[in-house]
Amino acid sequence: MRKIYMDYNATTPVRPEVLEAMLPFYTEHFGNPSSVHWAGRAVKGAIENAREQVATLINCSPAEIVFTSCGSEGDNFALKGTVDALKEKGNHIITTTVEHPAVLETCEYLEKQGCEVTYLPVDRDGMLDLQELEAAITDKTILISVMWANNETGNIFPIEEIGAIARKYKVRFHTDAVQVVGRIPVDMQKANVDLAVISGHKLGAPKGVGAIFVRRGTRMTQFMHGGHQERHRRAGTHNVAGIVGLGKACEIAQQTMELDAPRVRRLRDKLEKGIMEAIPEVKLNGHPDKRLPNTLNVSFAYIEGESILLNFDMKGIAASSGSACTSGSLEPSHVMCAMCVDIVLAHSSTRFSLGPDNTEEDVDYILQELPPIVQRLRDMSPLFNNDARMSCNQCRVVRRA
Amino acid sequence: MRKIYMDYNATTPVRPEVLEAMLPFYTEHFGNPSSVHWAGRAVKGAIENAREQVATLINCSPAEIVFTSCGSEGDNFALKGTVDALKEKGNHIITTTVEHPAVLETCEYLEKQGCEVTYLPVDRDGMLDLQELEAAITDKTILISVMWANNETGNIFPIEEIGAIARKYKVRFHTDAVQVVGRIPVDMQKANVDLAVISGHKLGAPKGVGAIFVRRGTRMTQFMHGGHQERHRRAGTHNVAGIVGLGKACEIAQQTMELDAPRVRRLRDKLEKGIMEAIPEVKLNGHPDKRLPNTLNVSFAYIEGESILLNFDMKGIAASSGSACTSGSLEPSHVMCAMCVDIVLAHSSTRFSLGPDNTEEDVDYILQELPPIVQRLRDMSPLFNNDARMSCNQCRVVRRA
Amino acid sequence: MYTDKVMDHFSNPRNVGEIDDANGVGEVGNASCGDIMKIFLKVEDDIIKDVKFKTFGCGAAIATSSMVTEMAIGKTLDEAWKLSNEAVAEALDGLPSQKMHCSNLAADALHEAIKNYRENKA
Amino acid sequence: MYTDKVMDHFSNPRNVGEIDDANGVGEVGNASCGDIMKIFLKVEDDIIKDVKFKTFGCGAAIATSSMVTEMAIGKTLDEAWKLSNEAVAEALDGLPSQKMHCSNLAADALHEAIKNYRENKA
Ligand SMILES: Cc1ncc(COP(=O)(O)O)c(C=O)c1O
Ligand SMILES: Cc1ncc(COP(=O)(O)O)c(C=O)c1O
Repeated sequence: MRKIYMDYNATTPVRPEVLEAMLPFYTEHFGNPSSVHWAGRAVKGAIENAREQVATLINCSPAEIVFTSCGSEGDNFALKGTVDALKEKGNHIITTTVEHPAVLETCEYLEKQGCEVTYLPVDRDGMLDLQELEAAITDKTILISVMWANNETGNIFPIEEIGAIARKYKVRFHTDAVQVVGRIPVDMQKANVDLAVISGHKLGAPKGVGAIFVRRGTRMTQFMHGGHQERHRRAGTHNVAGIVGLGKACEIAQQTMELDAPRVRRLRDKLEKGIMEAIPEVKLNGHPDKRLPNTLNVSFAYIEGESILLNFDMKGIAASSGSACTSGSLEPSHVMCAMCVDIVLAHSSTRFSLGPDNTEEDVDYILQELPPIVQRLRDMSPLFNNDARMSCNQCRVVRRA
Repeated sequence: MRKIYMDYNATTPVRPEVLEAMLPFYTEHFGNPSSVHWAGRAVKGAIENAREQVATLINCSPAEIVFTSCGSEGDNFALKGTVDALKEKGNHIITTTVEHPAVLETCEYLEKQGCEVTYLPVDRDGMLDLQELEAAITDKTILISVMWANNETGNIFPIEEIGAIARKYKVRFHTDAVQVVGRIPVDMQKANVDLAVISGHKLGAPKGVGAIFVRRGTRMTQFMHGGHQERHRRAGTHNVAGIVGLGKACEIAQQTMELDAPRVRRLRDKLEKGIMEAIPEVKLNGHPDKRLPNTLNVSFAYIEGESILLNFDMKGIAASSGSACTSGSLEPSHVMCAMCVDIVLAHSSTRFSLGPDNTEEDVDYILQELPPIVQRLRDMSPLFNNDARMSCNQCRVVRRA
Repeated sequence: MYTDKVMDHFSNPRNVGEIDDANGVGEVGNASCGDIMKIFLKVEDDIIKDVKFKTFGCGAAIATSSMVTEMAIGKTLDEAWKLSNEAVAEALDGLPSQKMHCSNLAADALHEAIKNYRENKA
Repeated sequence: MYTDKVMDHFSNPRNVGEIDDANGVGEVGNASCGDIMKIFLKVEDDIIKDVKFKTFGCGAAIATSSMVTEMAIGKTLDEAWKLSNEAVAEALDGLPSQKMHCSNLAADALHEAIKNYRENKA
């Protein structure tokens, strides 16, 4: 059966050149980079080389890159490391209602530890009101944490403008850049961010490796205590092969992004247009334009996400959903709820996220298979041809400013 | 040049069968195990299979295994997760002066957060006084953390007896089992431990993956907040290939340990005997018997560790040292200091840690190359043939009970 | 994740639809948890002659709905009343544990429909 | 980690040993940081005719000791006095940054030996 992967925001295959670069570090070059001997020496240079590759892609100094085990670790480190280091200064964090759980759940934990957290709402397009953000800053504010792009909708937030506000009030600024690095150009010099989190498996590197940009002079309490690795900023023996893979993936992204992004955008736009034309009562979730070129999130009214995905799966199509059934919790996507998407539509939300391996034929195939699937599920649904309307009030309520 | 790796306590090469088991998970089976579709499904089973392989090796239930990114993460999780979860109960931790930095530095951090930590001293052989341990328990004690085997000396601590004491006083017991799992049999049912930490790269799995045994019913605050992975005990997209590798390495260890351990012990004993016979003024560091079968730590009086290692390295021999120059800090090994090893001897300490790939010829080669190296460095040393004696009082002072 | 039986009932659900002259209708679930099941009964002489369903929900919700209609058809009301959610899950060779409370409500919907029939009759 | 020059001086150190009739001896470092360097001078007519060293320490400590003896030999005391630790490191094509304070003390040891010579003479 034909297999079409359109879930690149969930994870990506490791690029063949990346795997090739990694392989020697499992066998011949297996040493511990902290070791003095040949086995360690061979490896240390590889790590510093990867550090430069990552730094080049995001335009910062290699000394500002700390390798981690994943994006979630980066977000935990950014938030907890800041709260501890700046506890004399204040205890207030500003973030948004649409962050990844790695930020949101960490914030909820920090609230229990005595932090005050402002969760900024978003509008129906999923965008922030920057005046509201500025107004939320108090003299106790130690951190603003706003993701660069949202994983569910692909919405891109105005990081440079938020950075300018943060700079104006001398508040530290962290951005979860997991969904942008390697997909669209990012520049740590232009964006006034102090901390930015990267995850390898979103850009063709393996799972289990990530990095965090820590601007020079940004005081952080260690998150992982122990050995002196990463200049005493992150303990634990280096995931050498993973780090080499992340470096290589950044190097490749640097070279291919310029051509890949417009190509992927064209495919995504074709898919979006095709769905809207072929199927009635479909809602676009997210901002029409300010979006990653690869992401399309739509709700097919009256039918539930997991059953859509299962039907897709039977046709070899891999996508994802904001339905509770696929979220690992009992509520549908908090991002849909924050955008005040009707609760049934939230359960119906379906994300297609494309990558460099997708083709025109993939899009054509989906556009051919999709309409009968939606129709069949709608015919089965008690909500279709029914006037009952649901409201958004049952969503998980995240505390707001 | 001949290359002999005798630094298995630092890290190990990935076993070929392990790498082979991992490879499909970078390419065909690259999915995110949290996904509903084919790409996710293929992977979820692999993770659960690995969980069983780990559980089988240490004799626990698969549900008691949580995958992590390294041994250091496991230790951070064990300590910080306990302190937060049990803060209503008390704030006192008992550990030893010879733990790995992942435990010691975490304890030092926790002291700053208001914990009281008792660092139990060791005797000149590096062993604990269990009466002293028992006497240190107060009604505020929430955790005893004692490593199963020491990474520098190989000393094995009486975990079952310590577990019995912990059980008697109803105190939680964590053990850093990084150096034992896969080397000697361990049994979570017999050992009364509540938490035990494993690191993949010490047993032929890759760097960047580990696991922690969390006995059923052990209340822990999450260390890594975010997604619902690992039944909400550890957020972050699974390092699928790494986890599969860890599982496979555990399966192999299960099969080969019984034959490997005595063979490695025979080689280690031959090396030990050979060195003692060939070179005068060599001190054994650690307990003569209660030691891992693969570890030999000796100090060659009057000469410094890094220069020994560099000379070894020129002969292709990879070993490690407790010298300050190789520890990443300004002091020599805290383990040597805790054992009250003379400071010059601490700087001279040299660790050979063997693995299943080492051969009789490796040992013969080292025994042939070693004496002239030591002699040459001694001839260069101002301490050799000199009566000046150094004392231990300049070592880093770790606070004691 | 799902057994072959679940996938069979999910991809080829039996008895989908409505019964225009149903004399018992039951609905359970709510939109917030993402599962709504509606069961239509045609009862004659205390025997379930026909049963149909409409379901908004995940794979488990659709499969259990389909299975419960197959199990109920031809049964007396008293027999059908004894059908439990667990029995439905078992007939499907089991469900993933996280699906056991939210999406395994088809027998409840059947019970509601029987209740509704009895109320209509009373 | 180390440059080729460091490794050359480490593996083939020049002027190792003691001078029995040295007229200037200097020692720096201490055991706790793991580096002890001892320099022996034979000075004639204010010129360093011979110089030898003994060092307990890491690769950098041994290489800088060796290098400083090469640099000092034949120099007048005033010239030798101007030799700095940095100059020694530079002559070795540099040292790793973490080695710059602790193990780069060979010029200090030379200065101590010159001081000692001058004190002996005074
Ligand atoms: C005893 C012990 N604990 C913890 C660790 C840390 O493990 P990792 O390097 O995987 O973080 C090590 C090894 O480095 C160790 O030897
Ligand atoms: C926006 C965002 N932040 C953080 C993460 C967490 O990254 P990881 O899975 O590497 O922990 C993800 C992906 O899962 C993400 O999409």
